[in-house]
Amino acid sequence: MKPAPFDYVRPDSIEGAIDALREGGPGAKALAGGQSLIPALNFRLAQPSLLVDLAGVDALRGIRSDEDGGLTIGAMTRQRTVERSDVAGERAPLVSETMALVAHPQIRNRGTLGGSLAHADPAAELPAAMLALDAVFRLHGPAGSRRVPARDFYIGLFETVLAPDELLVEIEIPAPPPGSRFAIEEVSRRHGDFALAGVAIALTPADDGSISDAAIGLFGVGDRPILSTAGNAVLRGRSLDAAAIAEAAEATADALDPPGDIHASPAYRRHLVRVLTRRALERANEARETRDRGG
Amino acid sequence: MSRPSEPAERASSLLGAAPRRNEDERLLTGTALFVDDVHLDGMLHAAFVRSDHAHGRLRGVDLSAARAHPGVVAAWVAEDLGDYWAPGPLLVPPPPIERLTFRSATQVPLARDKVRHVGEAIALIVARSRYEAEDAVALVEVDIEPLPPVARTEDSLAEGAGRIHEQFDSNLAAHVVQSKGDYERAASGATVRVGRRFRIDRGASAPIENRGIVASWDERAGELTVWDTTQAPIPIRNGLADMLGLPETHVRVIAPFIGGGFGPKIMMFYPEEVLLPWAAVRLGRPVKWIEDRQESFFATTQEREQIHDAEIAVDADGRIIGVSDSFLCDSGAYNPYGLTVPINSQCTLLGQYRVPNYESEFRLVYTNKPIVTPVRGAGRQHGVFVMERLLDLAAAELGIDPTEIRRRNFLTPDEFPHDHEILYQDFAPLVYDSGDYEPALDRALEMIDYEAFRATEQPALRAAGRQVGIGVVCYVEGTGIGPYEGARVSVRSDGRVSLVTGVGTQGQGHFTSFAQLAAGPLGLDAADVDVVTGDTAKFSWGTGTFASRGAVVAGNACHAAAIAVREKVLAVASDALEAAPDDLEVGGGAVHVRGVPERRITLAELAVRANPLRGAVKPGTEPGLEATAYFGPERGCTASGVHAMIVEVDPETAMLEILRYVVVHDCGTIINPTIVNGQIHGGVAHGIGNAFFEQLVFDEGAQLLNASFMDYLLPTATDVPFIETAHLCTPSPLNPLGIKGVGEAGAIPVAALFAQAIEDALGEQAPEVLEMPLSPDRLFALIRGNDAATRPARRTVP
Amino acid sequence: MLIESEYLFGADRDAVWDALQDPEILGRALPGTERLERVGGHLYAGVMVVGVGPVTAARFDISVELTNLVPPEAFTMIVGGQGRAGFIDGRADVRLEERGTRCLMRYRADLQVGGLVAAVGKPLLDTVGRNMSHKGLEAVDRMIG
Amino acid sequence: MQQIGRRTIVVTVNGERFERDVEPRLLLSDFLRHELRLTGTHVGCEHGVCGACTILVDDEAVRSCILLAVQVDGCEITTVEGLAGGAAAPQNLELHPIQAAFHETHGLQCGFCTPGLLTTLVPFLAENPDPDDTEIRQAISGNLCRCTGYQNIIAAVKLAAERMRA
Repeated sequence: MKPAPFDYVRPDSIEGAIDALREGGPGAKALAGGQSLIPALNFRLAQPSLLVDLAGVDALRGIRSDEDGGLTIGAMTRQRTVERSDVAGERAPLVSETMALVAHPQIRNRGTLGGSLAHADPAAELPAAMLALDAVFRLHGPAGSRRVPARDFYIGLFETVLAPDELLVEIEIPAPPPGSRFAIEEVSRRHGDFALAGVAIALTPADDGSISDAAIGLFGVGDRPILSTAGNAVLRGRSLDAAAIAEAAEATADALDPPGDIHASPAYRRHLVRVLTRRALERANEARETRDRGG
Repeated sequence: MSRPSEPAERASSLLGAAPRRNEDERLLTGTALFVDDVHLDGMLHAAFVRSDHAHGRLRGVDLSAARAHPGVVAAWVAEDLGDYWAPGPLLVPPPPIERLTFRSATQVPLARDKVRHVGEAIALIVARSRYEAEDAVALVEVDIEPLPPVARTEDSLAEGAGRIHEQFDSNLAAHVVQSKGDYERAASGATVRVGRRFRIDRGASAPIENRGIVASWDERAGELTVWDTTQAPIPIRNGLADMLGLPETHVRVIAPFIGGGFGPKIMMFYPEEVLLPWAAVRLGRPVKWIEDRQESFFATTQEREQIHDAEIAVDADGRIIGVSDSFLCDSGAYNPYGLTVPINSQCTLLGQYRVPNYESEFRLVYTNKPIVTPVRGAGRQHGVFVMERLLDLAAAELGIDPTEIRRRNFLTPDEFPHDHEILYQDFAPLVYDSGDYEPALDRALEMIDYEAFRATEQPALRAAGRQVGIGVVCYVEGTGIGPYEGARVSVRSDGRVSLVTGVGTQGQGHFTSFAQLAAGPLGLDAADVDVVTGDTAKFSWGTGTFASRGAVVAGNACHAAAIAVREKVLAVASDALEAAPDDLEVGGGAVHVRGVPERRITLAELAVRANPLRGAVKPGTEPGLEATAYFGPERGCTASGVHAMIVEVDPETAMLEILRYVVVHDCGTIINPTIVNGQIHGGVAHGIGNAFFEQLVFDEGAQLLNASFMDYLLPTATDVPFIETAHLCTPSPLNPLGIKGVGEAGAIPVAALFAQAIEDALGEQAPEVLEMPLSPDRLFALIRGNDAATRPARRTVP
Repeated sequence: MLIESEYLFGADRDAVWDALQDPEILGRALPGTERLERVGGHLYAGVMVVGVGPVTAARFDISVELTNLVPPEAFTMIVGGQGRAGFIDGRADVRLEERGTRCLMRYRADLQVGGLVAAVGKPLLDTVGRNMSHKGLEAVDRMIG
Repeated sequence: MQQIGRRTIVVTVNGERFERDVEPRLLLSDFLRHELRLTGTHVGCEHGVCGACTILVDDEAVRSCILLAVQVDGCEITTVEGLAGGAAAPQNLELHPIQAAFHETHGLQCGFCTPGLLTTLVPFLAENPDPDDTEIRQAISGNLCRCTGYQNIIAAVKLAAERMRA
């Protein structure tokens, strides 16, 4: 289990990285934290001719509070840095909560937020959380920058709209409307494993306390992270009582056609989505009630 | 066989002590030598071309591109081996059981005309680095004509199944019937007869250190040195010497620190183990091969796949009238280890119980999957699973408590030695040496507070909507089989003691427990003894560490050697101190005259006196304070125990949480309780893996679907509960120290325990749990009563 | 791996049948086929690259044979491939049915992926196989159209 | 293909500076073990799951089998060999408190996974000096051990934490 030969460069700018990717041609591959890529190299499932290590690009790192209350995170910011960041915890509590579910500290110490998002593993937690948060990804390529909503970013199994010579540069997480609530729930075989199924939820309340928007991001249940619309349709305009929660969970699960593998059958996955959607909604609700009571 | 002449309590004063381990410091500081740590000048690195196909005719191998690749030194296929090509030895021939069918086919160093499992070695590449060797492997063109693979155990004997070994008329490797009494006749009068099909699937041994070999040939000395991750260096030395035509004195096999064994690192004569020494001799340069994790899933042996159709007959009181069992055991593509695994299953099924009538038949079958040899437990799990499940079923039919039906059937202390009237894996009759089962059950029930759980806790939890259940199962473990082990103990001139034994060590704490056994008779501490294991240049006779036999067999040899050295110490001291040996006491690194502590002489001085530079060693005596002793038990001794568990099932997610786990174990005399507990903890963790996490999944083409630690799930620290242990001691009469083995005990009953506790947790609606391992997915399907949902239903694309 | 599915082409049955006799179009129907050439009769050879996410190195030399030809209704396709990542062996029974002016293809494919590397990447390759077969047929549809 | 540019890297390992030419594909685990001959770091899976190869890079625990040596150019590395005081004189080692605790609680059997556990625990206890059982179990859940069932490892962590707090 040793990688096949490849060349390696470590540019120090975004432009330099894009040039290297372009010049490297189809065999060139960007290296972020490498926590998924290097295992693939070791198995020789991936045999790039050139690795473009983004670790030298300072401009890709950092966590920034935006004036509108949002948060911008550089793609090469280590997952551990995000996890430990107070400002991230404050402005994007769902991201902080999600980080703790991603693999193990040894992985998060190297793994980057952008690396995980661009890798597009359908069972990964972070992409689904970004769908729930309606994050926007800033991409940069030879022709310049473009902003793509996370909800449009994922197009298939490990497949995104990123062009081969394009980089995910920044992740913009909008300020949540006042009173928003979040929760993430998953079932994985062991602590730190990819999820058999998972649900990340962002609830936006209306002035009257009913739900104005329920963004339900699902992971582990399709060929890509899924923004479920069925649950939202049930919840919008309703208050979050037990009946609404049960109905939304049911609708979310029913709308799915999850794949089966050696760890989970389609039926089990669909069932888990029902259970986890309910649990996530309940937990989000409880969090609110506690806060309400506590003033 | 030697027996101590000293009173046991004096000679064995360190029995039951728990000194800190002698081996830890090196392991903790990264200075211990493992095989992959060996660096030699000019060393080359090997990689293997392996079959992608489970079954096929090998039509050709084109090595030309690989040979031309930069860095490649050599590339060989089977034909290049000439006369050296030969199937491996049959390590354990079948016991002398009447009317036995046995058809032996053992693994080959490189596939020649056929491949019989995915990952079977086809060619060997040697290069300057492992990186380059792997580059070259990718350049080898292998032409295989696929043949229909035999994937499922139950299909192996079907009409029209692909024939794996063409010299035989079917895929049957062995057929064995053992019985006592007359089950059919006896069972006709039973109150309850209940039977089921039970299934246990495959798992990997998965030591964290993969296998590895470094071979080095010294042309001038004509000596071969091999570092090998083996549990049994001496048999490997003997075999390699024989194969290579070298004297045994000129082959040295070193098993240094080994990163876990669990069975498959035994004296397997794996292809790599046979080929690396050959390559080193042929190239005149050291060659290293370190198995990677991916290879390990194909190239290291596996275990556990069995299907039992079993029935129990009990009377109205729940007393066992008899058991009948017919089972299939999957051997994989070859069978180097004979009948060990299925005979263990057959024998261990009888458990702690009085079974007057027993009819047990098994068929060992070849399939196109990796080879099966013993893995921690080695078939004992299966017997325990079947028997414990049958007792649960019978208890349910009769409406009696599952612990009660066990209690009613226990062999009682006055029934030992107990002859089960069938043969065990060591060719000896299955005779339990000693045991006292009811106190262990009582202790376990008390520790887990069984009555309170049943009477108040469980109903309260149920009322609160929680599904929490309890399980209690009993098991025996045949341990400490022969033939023998030896040890040499010497007092050195620095006053410390050297202890050398032939077994290999893979974490069992031999550097400490054996040191205790040698230190006791010499009045020293375990820390005063330097232990060497697993180096054939240091000790030449023995077999190895397996079958929970190290402490029993080698341990008694260590102790006997120390007793013999003590005799020598006393003889020399008697001379020096001018006192009769009976008036001398040994302790504190010296010998003194009883009652006159100032008349003393140190062990260091005695060692010097015993090895004089002038004068004569008297005829009939030997120089040095050294002795070698051997111990061979007449047959294995039988350890026993009870595991109890409280588990909560989340019925929504089918995930489990173990709330309590209790082990009460009886392995006779305990040398070091800390080490014994460690063995139990590790065994239970392995058992939990086999019950809920670890399953090698093969598809219909006998292709393994989860050959990585991403998909083959070892239990982690969040999956293994705190394990509460207690020990009872029923010494074995079969060895002077009364020791029984413990290495596999923790793993053996866990599957049966999970089944019982999960059923109990799920209450009246519980499905029957008749298979292992489970998983959340499988448990969900069982709860749903929907077996079809277990495997991915292939979705159609709209 | 068993894949059972159907696909409704825009073209009529004869057009679909004819198109599938063209190795270039047939190649489009097979996921990841980079090249496919006729080597004689109904026998074709080429290269298939299965690339997804971390798997970028699954390249197979493939052979494709069409047998049991019942123009324009049915045929069987046998695919064999060997590469560093392992091997693929597949057999698909294909039926073409008339649906007005259009053609409905029903197929039942049994695909075996094997080998050491496949054992790690197989879950991926399976999913790819399922997803890509549909994409392949869409591409064929466009080519006929 | 063989000539693909070797790179010169400079790393500080256990306080000692090393400068080496390496192939880009060389795994950090192999660099440490076979180039620098620091064989205390063990390799168990080479796909980032078992945790045996865990080392500290700039004081953070990472898996050296899924890092390339070229990626740590300029970094400070600590391996198991660097945990105890006085590494130059193995006979007089003063064990790190976590090492000592493993010894005292029988927190290791075959010892193969142990270096990775130790290096995982050093930063963990620095960040969380008084962990409860659940936190300890989660902290080491990325380190597979086949021998111990983890129980005595957890005892070792508690013992070490207690001593390091004092």
